[in-house]
Amino acid sequence: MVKIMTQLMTEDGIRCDGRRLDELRNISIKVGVLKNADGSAYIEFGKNKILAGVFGPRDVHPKHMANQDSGILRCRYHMSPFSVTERKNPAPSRREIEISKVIKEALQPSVILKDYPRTVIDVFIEVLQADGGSRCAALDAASVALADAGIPMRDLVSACAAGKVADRIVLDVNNEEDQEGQADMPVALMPNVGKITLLQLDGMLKPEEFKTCMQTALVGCRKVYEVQRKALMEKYFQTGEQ
Amino acid sequence: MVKIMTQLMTEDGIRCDGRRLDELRNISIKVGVLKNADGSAYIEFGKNKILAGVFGPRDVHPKHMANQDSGILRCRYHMSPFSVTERKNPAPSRREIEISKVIKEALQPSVILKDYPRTVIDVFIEVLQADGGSRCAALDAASVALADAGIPMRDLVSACAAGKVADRIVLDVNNEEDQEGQADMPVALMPNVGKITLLQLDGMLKPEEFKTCMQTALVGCRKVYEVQRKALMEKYFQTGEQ
Amino acid sequence: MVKIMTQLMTEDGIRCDGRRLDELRNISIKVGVLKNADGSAYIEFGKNKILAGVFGPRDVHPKHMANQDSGILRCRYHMSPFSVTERKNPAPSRREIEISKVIKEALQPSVILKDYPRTVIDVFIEVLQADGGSRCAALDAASVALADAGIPMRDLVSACAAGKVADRIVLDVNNEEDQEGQADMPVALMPNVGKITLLQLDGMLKPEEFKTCMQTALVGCRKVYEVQRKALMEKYFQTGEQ
Amino acid sequence: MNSQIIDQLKREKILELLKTGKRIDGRSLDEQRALTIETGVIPKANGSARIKLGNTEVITGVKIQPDKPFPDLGDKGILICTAEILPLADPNVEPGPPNEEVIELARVVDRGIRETEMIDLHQLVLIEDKSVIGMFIDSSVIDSGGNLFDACSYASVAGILSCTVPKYEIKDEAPVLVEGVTSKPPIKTLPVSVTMARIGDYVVVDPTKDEESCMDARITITTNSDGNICAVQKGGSDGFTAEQLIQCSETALSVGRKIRKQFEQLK
Amino acid sequence: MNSQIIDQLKREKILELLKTGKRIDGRSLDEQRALTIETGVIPKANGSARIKLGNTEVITGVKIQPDKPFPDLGDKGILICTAEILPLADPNVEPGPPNEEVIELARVVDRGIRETEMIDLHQLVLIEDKSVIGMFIDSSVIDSGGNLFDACSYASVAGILSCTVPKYEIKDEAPVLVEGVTSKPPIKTLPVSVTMARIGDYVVVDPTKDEESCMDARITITTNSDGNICAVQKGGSDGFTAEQLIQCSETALSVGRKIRKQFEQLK
Amino acid sequence: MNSQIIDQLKREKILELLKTGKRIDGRSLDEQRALTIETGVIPKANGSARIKLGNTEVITGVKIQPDKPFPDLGDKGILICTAEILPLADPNVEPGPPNEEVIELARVVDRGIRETEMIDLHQLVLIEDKSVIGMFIDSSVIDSGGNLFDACSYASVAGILSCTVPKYEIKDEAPVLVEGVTSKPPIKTLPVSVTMARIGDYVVVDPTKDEESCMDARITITTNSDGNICAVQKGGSDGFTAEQLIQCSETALSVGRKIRKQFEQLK
Repeated sequence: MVKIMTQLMTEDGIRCDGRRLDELRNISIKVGVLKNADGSAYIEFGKNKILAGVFGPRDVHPKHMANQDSGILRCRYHMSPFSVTERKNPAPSRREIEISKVIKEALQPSVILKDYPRTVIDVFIEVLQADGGSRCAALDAASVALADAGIPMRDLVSACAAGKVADRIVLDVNNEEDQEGQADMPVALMPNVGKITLLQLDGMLKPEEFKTCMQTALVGCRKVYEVQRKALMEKYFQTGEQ
Repeated sequence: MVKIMTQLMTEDGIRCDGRRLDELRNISIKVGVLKNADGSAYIEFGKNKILAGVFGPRDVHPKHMANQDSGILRCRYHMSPFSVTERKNPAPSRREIEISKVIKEALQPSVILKDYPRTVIDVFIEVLQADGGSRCAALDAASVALADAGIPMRDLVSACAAGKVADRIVLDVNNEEDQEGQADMPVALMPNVGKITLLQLDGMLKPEEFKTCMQTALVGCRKVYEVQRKALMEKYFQTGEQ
Repeated sequence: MVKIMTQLMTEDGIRCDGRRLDELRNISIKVGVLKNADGSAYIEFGKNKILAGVFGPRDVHPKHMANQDSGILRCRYHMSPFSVTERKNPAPSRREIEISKVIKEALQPSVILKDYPRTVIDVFIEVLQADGGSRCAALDAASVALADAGIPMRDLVSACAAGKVADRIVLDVNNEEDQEGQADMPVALMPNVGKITLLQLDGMLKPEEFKTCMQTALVGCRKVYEVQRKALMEKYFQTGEQ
Repeated sequence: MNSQIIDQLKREKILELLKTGKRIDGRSLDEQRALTIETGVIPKANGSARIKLGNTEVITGVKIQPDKPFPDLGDKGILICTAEILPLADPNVEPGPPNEEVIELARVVDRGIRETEMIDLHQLVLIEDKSVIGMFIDSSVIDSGGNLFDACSYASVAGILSCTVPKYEIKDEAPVLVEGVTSKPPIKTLPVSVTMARIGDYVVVDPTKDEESCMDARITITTNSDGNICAVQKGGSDGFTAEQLIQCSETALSVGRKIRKQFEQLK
Repeated sequence: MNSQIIDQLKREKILELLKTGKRIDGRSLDEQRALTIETGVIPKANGSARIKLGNTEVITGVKIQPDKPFPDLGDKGILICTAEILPLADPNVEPGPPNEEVIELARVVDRGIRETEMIDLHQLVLIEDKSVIGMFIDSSVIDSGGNLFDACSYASVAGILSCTVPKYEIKDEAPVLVEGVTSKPPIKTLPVSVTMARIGDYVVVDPTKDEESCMDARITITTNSDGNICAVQKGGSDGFTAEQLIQCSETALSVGRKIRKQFEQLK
Repeated sequence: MNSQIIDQLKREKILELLKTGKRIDGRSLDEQRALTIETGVIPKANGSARIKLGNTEVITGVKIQPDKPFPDLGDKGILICTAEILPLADPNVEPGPPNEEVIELARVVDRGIRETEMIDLHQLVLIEDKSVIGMFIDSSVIDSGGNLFDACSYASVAGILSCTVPKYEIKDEAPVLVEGVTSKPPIKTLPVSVTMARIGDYVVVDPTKDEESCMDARITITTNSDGNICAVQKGGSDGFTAEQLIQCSETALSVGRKIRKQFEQLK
């Protein structure tokens, strides 16, 4: 087996896809792209292409899962068979189940569930094409889709990863950097509330690097927030809908 | 891998099993062959050997599947592990699930479900030995088993395939003809009502052939109907039961 | 593949692990080893290391499984992945499902279920390390755990296997004897009531040997009973609890 | 609930009769129902049988095909017996993966044939450690009238006895079918399973569905042609005394001899 | 229940319009909704398409990778079409293993492409009996607005037409990717699936979700470029007359020709 | 519902104490419960440990056996950590396939050991791309008293440290066990997982089951012997501030050093 090692960074800090250390990939978000879902969003984040659809609040099935005092939030993160290099089995993997859980817990603080006892809000995420940082991009789309569905929210959730590549802290790790780099840290932030609702790390960071990396990711989250906000504004104010 | 190609037809239209173009295989149907089922039938159709058993109308489990305004019909088509050349895994395949659905939808127009709200009629079909046309033979047995169970019906459902073999339209495709031939078209008919309740096609037919093939199959269905009728008569009138 | 055949018995009836024909392996039972379970026991029986935990009587889920006139008993016998030589898949095998059933039916006569309609008593057994006779050892622990949970019982259930090795009837078959020997017969007894609640046999016994083997096993069951009794006494009388 | 009351009434009626030495269907306590065996019913299978034991009816098909041996068992062919209760056989059976009852049924049938060593598995080896003959004996209960253990066992044994084993040659380390050459399977002994039910103080052979619905406990004992006891399985929610079980082992031998004569005629 | 009443009212309204030769959305009975096709939407896949058929939207990705051939089919490559309805496409779809509707959908889409022999599978063989090229055509419904059969079929065909097939060389009996060399897939014909619904005495082409909710029966007919009829699937809880079905086969051919022109532009 | 009220009351009580710098069980906020480690408890396994962390108890067994490497990872052995919560460990756990909580638990334990690079997987290769040593580290929670993440991680690390790795020779391209020769596994560093819970404005180390039932959010941080932070997992239905998380990372390092000393004694 021959592995072609990409050079991940030039000496003057230019990354393998041409970005600077603190530069995000291109992001575009479209709101309200699905007709059947109560709310929806489509995000392109680097090479990630991800759809999110929201249904609810609606009745819970099976009923014994309902909560008398509050609504519940469910989340399914799923990758299309064609979204990755080798065709993926369509049945949800353990990885997808874990990511579904951390995304749910990252969205939960932003959603005001108390107002809808005995109901469920379902968030369905489909990764059509996967790149580094797909869970962050998925979260970004899901939060916008929740807003599009008219769910009352305390804040948006904005997510972005930082990492360590060629011994330097970089914003928004891409696929090659994720696979060949030294650390990947996905972070989700409620930008106005100032709460971090997702934090994971795979890799190896010195304590100082850990702090820098987190701060770098948070700067990225705030940039993503602007894109989310703009996408929602476009739908709800410029096109004049509702 | 060496495949021995059978000659599927002689020049004067005699088929590999000695039949003429418009000739059915031998069919025999026995009614009321099972003691536990509310109705049952056993069919031998060529080399097909198939049992059908009917239960109901009875309570639906789980209850949320019940329909307040009408009974429901369920159908399971299943092949025994020893029914085919290579031992078959006993878990239902996707093919068996699809055939279960088309058989259910072929029987449904014949059954008066409105009279039994909140109940289910279960049709269980077991293919003990499979030959070409097993879904048609299964339908023929299932319809007789429904009648044997005393379910109110608008008509019987009579099924038979036609197809294209060696460029000619033939009635009642057998296993070799199904595998080496050019088209297989299973058809189910409610003979008195004149409704076609199952139609499938795999193969390649010119528009004219499509018509001829369907008409050929319908002639076969009417012949099958006579066998079904005779089998029911034998049980209910000659043996004096009920 | 080279198999090293152990000599299973010396000419003067000493077995491969040094025991005499009618000698049990070392047994030790600890009662009340788990904090969350309502009752529990840990048994070491030869190289078997088995935990049993009991919950209940408690509400049945799903509800339709409840019995209006009586409590029900459920049992799960499960082997840890590391309990056997080759790592075992953690999903329950058909063998484990069958053993769960025979253990449940062996315990059932000892438990007074009539007093707890609409409830369930759950017995969970985990084989941490398996040796010959693990189902008997599991039963011994489970019966003690039921007593520890305060479930009203007619008697304990005491289990032990006998078998045929090198043409002789032996008590308490170990792993090598089970695999290379001629017969293995697990037996469970309610010692005071005198009822045999489990009997299985794999192997080949002449009718006379069948009787001897069963009687040998019953003697073993009575010895096991003393160990079970002592373990319960130690918890409930020497330590002064309850 | 309703059905529990009915089972209770059935039990009272059955026990009343048993006190006078009789059973509902007129049999004596140690009498089996009539067993009819028909073989060759599935011509596409390598062996097959359809048996009736009273109201219980089972079809067994045997498929024989080359296979890889199990690890560490490279000197033996493969023998696998399965059993399932078709949903058309019983109003209470639901389609779906096998539950614990069906798993027990299949495993007890399998053990009866395996532990008696009915088939000489060493003769089913094509290349040691690499290629062997596999025999799959699949039983389907098509009408459920009690005592499925014995019914499935009899159908399996009859299916095996009716088998013709195809011949395989080894070419380039792979087995290739030799057309038109077959042999009988290497039979060493004839296993007979006998199931008994305890109802109160009485033990009855070959229980019907009604008897099973109110029995206290069940025992299945399989013996071989030499009069050995080779497999036992106790079931049901109560127990037996030692004396009852020894009596059962003797009954299994004597009843087994009659059934074995029926098997002998199939050889 | 509620929804049954609504379906009943819908049906009355729809039938009333049909009597005057009209449909709710203004189409004539044999008119399809607008079909828009975009290809190359998933650059990481070997082929892909996103299609809209009215309010129905489907994304298909094609993955091509070396595989072992099916036993007894060593002279053919592998072609597998799947379909799933994403839970975000429809409020009534629940996540989980595919139910009978989805299995039928996937199998009908697959058969349409297989039976027309769209792809010359013999050209996908690398070493006969050992190594072939496998094409996996996976369709995901992302918005469900009726007639998923045709929508998934069109997306699959468009996905295949957009494919570039990588080249593989054989080294030491194993296929090795040759970087930078690709070809078009070996297309023999263009299958077009046309689905019709019977509502009362009327048959409408390309039913919407509303029309499907009150239809009596459904028929899907797939034709190829030579005007042959290659695959048919009847669905729904009622039937058709023979005359209706023959009429349907003619409609499938004529409507199919228009769609096929759209496909031609993708070649 | 009832249990929600109780959780609410618990939370009030716990918060009241936290305001005074105390916890229900008397610990300070950054204090772990006593950890006891016993190794070699499953002699039939290649390594094993039984650990208690307060009321939580876990047994880990390690099985080592030759395996095929993962594709594209032919220069590395296989390391798989699993975790399950036995139904006897907790009245709320039901038997069956693992739910999302258990899957997260297993994956976080696995990542902690994998990302710290505890084991030099390159040393577990027998023949590159063909045959490697696989280590299966299976943890079973037998008593559930809170903080299963750390408990399973500690049991897994202790199990690995207690391992003896059998020696395999290659014969005819297949690995063959060399009896009686073993070695220690190639350990590079000692991972320590430290889990903290936020309850209101307070962050506590090593939460009990009661503390978990009313916590707002959870964070698990795994560090290695060199003081690097290697794996992090946030959980729970609320979040943390950046300051809290940086504080947590420092706590993870300082608490980790104490636990690591206990591991050092097992080497």
